[in-house]
Amino acid sequence: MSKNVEFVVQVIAKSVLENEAYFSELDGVVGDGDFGYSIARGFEKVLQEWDNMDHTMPGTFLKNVSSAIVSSVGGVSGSIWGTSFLRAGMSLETKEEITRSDVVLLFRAAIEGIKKRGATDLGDKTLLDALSPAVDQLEKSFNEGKDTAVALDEAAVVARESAEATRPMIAKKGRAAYTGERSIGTLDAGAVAMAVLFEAVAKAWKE
Amino acid sequence: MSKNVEFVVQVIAKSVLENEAYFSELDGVVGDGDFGYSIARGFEKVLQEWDNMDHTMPGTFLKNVSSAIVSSVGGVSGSIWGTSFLRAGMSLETKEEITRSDVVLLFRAAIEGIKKRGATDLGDKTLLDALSPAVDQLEKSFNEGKDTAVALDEAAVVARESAEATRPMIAKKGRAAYTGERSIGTLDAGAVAMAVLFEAVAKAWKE
Amino acid sequence: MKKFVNDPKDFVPEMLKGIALANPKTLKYVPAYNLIMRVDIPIQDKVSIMQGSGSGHEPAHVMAVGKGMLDAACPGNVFAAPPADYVYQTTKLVASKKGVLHLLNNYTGDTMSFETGREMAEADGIKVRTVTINDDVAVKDSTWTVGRRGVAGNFFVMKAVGAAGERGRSLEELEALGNRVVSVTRTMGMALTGCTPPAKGTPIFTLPEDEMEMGIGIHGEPGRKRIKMAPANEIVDELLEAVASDLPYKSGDEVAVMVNGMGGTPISELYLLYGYVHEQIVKRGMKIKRNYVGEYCTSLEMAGFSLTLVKLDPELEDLLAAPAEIAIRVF
Amino acid sequence: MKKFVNDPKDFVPEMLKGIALANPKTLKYVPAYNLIMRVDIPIQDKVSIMQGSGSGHEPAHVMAVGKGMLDAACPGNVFAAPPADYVYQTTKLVASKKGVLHLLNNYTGDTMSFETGREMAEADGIKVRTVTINDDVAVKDSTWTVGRRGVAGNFFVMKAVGAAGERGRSLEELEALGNRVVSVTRTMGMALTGCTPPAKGTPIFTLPEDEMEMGIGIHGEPGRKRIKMAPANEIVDELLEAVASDLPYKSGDEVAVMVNGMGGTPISELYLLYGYVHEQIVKRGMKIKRNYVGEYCTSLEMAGFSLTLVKLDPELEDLLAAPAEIAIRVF
Ligand SMILES: Nc1ncnc2c1ncn2[C@@H]1O[C@H](COP(=O)(O)OP(=O)(O)O)[C@@H](O)[C@H]1O
Ligand SMILES: Nc1ncnc2c1ncn2[C@@H]1O[C@H](COP(=O)(O)OP(=O)(O)O)[C@@H](O)[C@H]1O
Ligand SMILES: [Mg+2]
Ligand SMILES: [Mg+2]
Ligand SMILES: [Mg+2]
Ligand SMILES: [Mg+2]
Repeated sequence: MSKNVEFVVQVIAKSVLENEAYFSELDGVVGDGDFGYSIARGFEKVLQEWDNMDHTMPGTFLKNVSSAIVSSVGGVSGSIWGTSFLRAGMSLETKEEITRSDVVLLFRAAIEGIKKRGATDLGDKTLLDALSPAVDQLEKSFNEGKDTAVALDEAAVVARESAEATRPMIAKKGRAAYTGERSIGTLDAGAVAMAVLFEAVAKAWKE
Repeated sequence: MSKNVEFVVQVIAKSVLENEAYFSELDGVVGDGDFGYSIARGFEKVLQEWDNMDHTMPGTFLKNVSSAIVSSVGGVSGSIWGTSFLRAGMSLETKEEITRSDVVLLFRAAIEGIKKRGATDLGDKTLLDALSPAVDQLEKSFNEGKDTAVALDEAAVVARESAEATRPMIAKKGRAAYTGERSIGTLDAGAVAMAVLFEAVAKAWKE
Repeated sequence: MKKFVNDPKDFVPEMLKGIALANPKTLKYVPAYNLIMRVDIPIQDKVSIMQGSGSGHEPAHVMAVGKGMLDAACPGNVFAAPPADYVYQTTKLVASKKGVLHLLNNYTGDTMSFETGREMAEADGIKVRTVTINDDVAVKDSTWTVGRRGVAGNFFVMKAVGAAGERGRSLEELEALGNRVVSVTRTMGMALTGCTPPAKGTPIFTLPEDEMEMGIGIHGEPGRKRIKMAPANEIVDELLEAVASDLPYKSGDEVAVMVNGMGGTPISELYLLYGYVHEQIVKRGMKIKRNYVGEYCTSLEMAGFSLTLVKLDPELEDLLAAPAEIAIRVF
Repeated sequence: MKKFVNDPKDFVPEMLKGIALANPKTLKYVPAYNLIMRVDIPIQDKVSIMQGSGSGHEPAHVMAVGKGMLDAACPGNVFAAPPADYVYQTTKLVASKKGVLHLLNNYTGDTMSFETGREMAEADGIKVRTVTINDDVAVKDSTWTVGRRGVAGNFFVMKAVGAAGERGRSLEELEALGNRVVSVTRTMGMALTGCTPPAKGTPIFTLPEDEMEMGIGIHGEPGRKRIKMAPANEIVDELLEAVASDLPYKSGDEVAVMVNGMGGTPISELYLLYGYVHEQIVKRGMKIKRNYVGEYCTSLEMAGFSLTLVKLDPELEDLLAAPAEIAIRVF
């Protein structure tokens, strides 16, 4: 199962690099247009450092991913994404193999980390608004005994719906918050990124 | 006849102000786009000062026009147009009434002044290339005994033809000269201005 | 994109290299952490002062490093706060016995990086204090927002704290001074055009030929409202009213005034604006003791300006008048 | 037109008013002749130094007035030389027993106005000498052209002559010094965009998104050739080759280097350019004794830059290093 963690991080990294321009464009509408560039530099670093990372335990591996991001990405994304991978890694402790429930716990830990680091919660029009419901769906599908490919598909659908649902929201965090009312009617860049990444992982899993 | 001099200056002033934008546009092609603005400010001043000018003798009147221009227009146009009116005025000495031949002499004096002040001659792609042939035609028409309205019309036609003829020339004076070869194929702003002014005077004369 | 740039990824490093090469006797560039620092730092009996922020605001902050102002600046990429790791590494490099003062503009990204960087440095036993600058009156400071932004007013904090630092003040004194400057400084900016981050290659936002953006941030974040173009004096009236009524600045106050260009507005226009700003401030009965006309905190090549007022007292005025040897200079 | 302007006709006067209001202790604005002068001029035992030119090149020349540089500047409208009458009146106002030095950039319009203005002043018994600046290598100095243009290199003439003037040099000595500076100064500029004179309201010329203009003048006159956009370093290579090979500047020469912004290019890009300029000049074996990165002679809001080299000798270096109190300043 540890290989799967590396596989998913690989898919995320590739997809972030493919969508760099698109993510920045989304952030440009009411933000400052650097979201794609910022995280792309982070996952570039992740791929560069790949071979120097500790691949024995998924937990330490995820912590290494976090360090690569924190040392290369500035601002909100550096802290938010760095925290997510750090907390996810910590939640796995020293396990060498991980289960489906570990995966859910790992996501829950990341979400808690984001809430704390970002002093934010659901409804603030951030990536949380797509990530959190998607993880709920993933857990639900797992509990219903669906196999992983199907569960990932269902989570991806929810992630996309939830990302679209950020449109009517008013941004309460990040640069977009400065535009107040004017953020209404726009999609949150981070939330859309979550949808894109869940979809990418679901697709790759099948292949 | 002295009233006629004032009438012509009035027509020139009005027409310069009407064509300010157009003249600047022409100067913008290979020059710096300020020709219209510059002379417009000059003739604005002429109209402002109008009542303070000495209207007893056409010669002193034209010298007053020159001062108004020199004190309000900078650069090439200030010097060139200022010199023209100064020399024209001087050529009339203290005459109270002027004849057709005085008019020709007046233009010749202005042309000489421009050549000297501008260290230039025909073929350098300046206003001279329209003014000089137009004055030749005016003299010719006068000598053929045509009446003034007709003579002005004929001069205006030549002025226009000559202005068009500056297109193939390479600019040897003024800012346009810096573009060298690239001035070929463009009209000289000053030359076109001459055509416009001759046409305006010819038209006004008839009314 | 019409910019002087090679590989957009190298935009910031190549700029920093240029700054160091232009000031070999006074400044040093440390590529590993993207930072510019004084060659003679740390000075053990002086507090070290550093600021970090996104790039694209030059001369803020990398060109404000030098004796009498910042001891170091650690910029992130264009409009992106520096990674927490850079903040930590820079803090370690400049740390003196008297401690390190962090200056930062109030943006979520910068706050997060500096909080983390400070924690890491304190874990190494380095004394750190933080002054957060939030002079922008365009943002209403309501409970749900992230608070006011730090904009051009940061210059006055850097200058005052920098001068006091040279005079050997303690870390706590500098922290208090910095917060005092923030408390008497207010700014509002506006834009005539957007701007293009080199790595993005396209404008962050575009304004129609006949519209302008009031209450703009320094990252091209759209501002308060978009309105039709207006004569210079009317624009000044609106900004001045917003700024002056905020503190408020009252008749009799002694003030410093800054007309700050956003990067693409020529100095001729800035002085045209200053002429009317000066008259209006005098009309309001204030005494202008110091004025600043030029570029202090920009948004790349954006056309626009911001207006800053600082309420002065004798100490503050004296600190602002003190010399400083920084990269932006005329000779 | 996206500019801070009220009535375009008032653009220059309102800018000059702003300069005077920002520098009340040192500068005076005389509306009648559109001029900015030092309040303490004439000083009878000092030659008075003045420059005139079109406006739109700020800080040149009205913001270069002050102790140690110009004693007065009489600008014309944007991109139009001052009327001869302004030159005459300004000369009369600043005239001291030691005489008046006229500095001007070599453009037909300026030459005409200054010739006439000088004749009128000399008729009043004022001693006048003239230094004509023509540092632009973009214009080939062939017999039929009007000669090379004066561009950003004029800064070095103003600075050196200004410093020498404060040291009591005679009019003839200053004329000789000015010509000597011109003889060792070379510049070439380029543009990424055109610019819009306020009174015209539309750009003098426009460049396609993927093209740039090499060998541009400071009035938006189109330059030598239009070519495709290129990386910053390649642009520097072309300008440096043109400039360095002109004098020529040789290995071992001690030089001053200026990277001058055209008005719309942010300082971040200018320092990026300087970094590579510096490396290339060092590669050519020259010693960089002084560098200047910023805006010295602009074309309104044009995006672009010019590169200037000055061959130094100890006297010249010392004069450039001397202090000057002018409107463009950081504090
Ligand atoms: N306080 C926060 N907590 C969690 N996520 C946030 C917060 N602020 C912004 N975000 C997310 O980060 C995205 C913007 O990232 P980025 O552009 O890198 O930040 P910035 O440019 O504001 O530093 C937003 O789309 C949003 O999803
Ligand atoms: N040396 C010269 N002698 C006579 N006329 C000239 C000379 N140089 C330019 N001109 C005329 O002046 C016109 C440009 O005037 P203007 O734009 O005011 O000058 P500038 O902007 O170059 O100072 C040109 O179109 C040309 O007809
Ligand atoms: Mg962003
Ligand atoms: Mg012109
Ligand atoms: Mg950002
Ligand atoms: Mg002109």
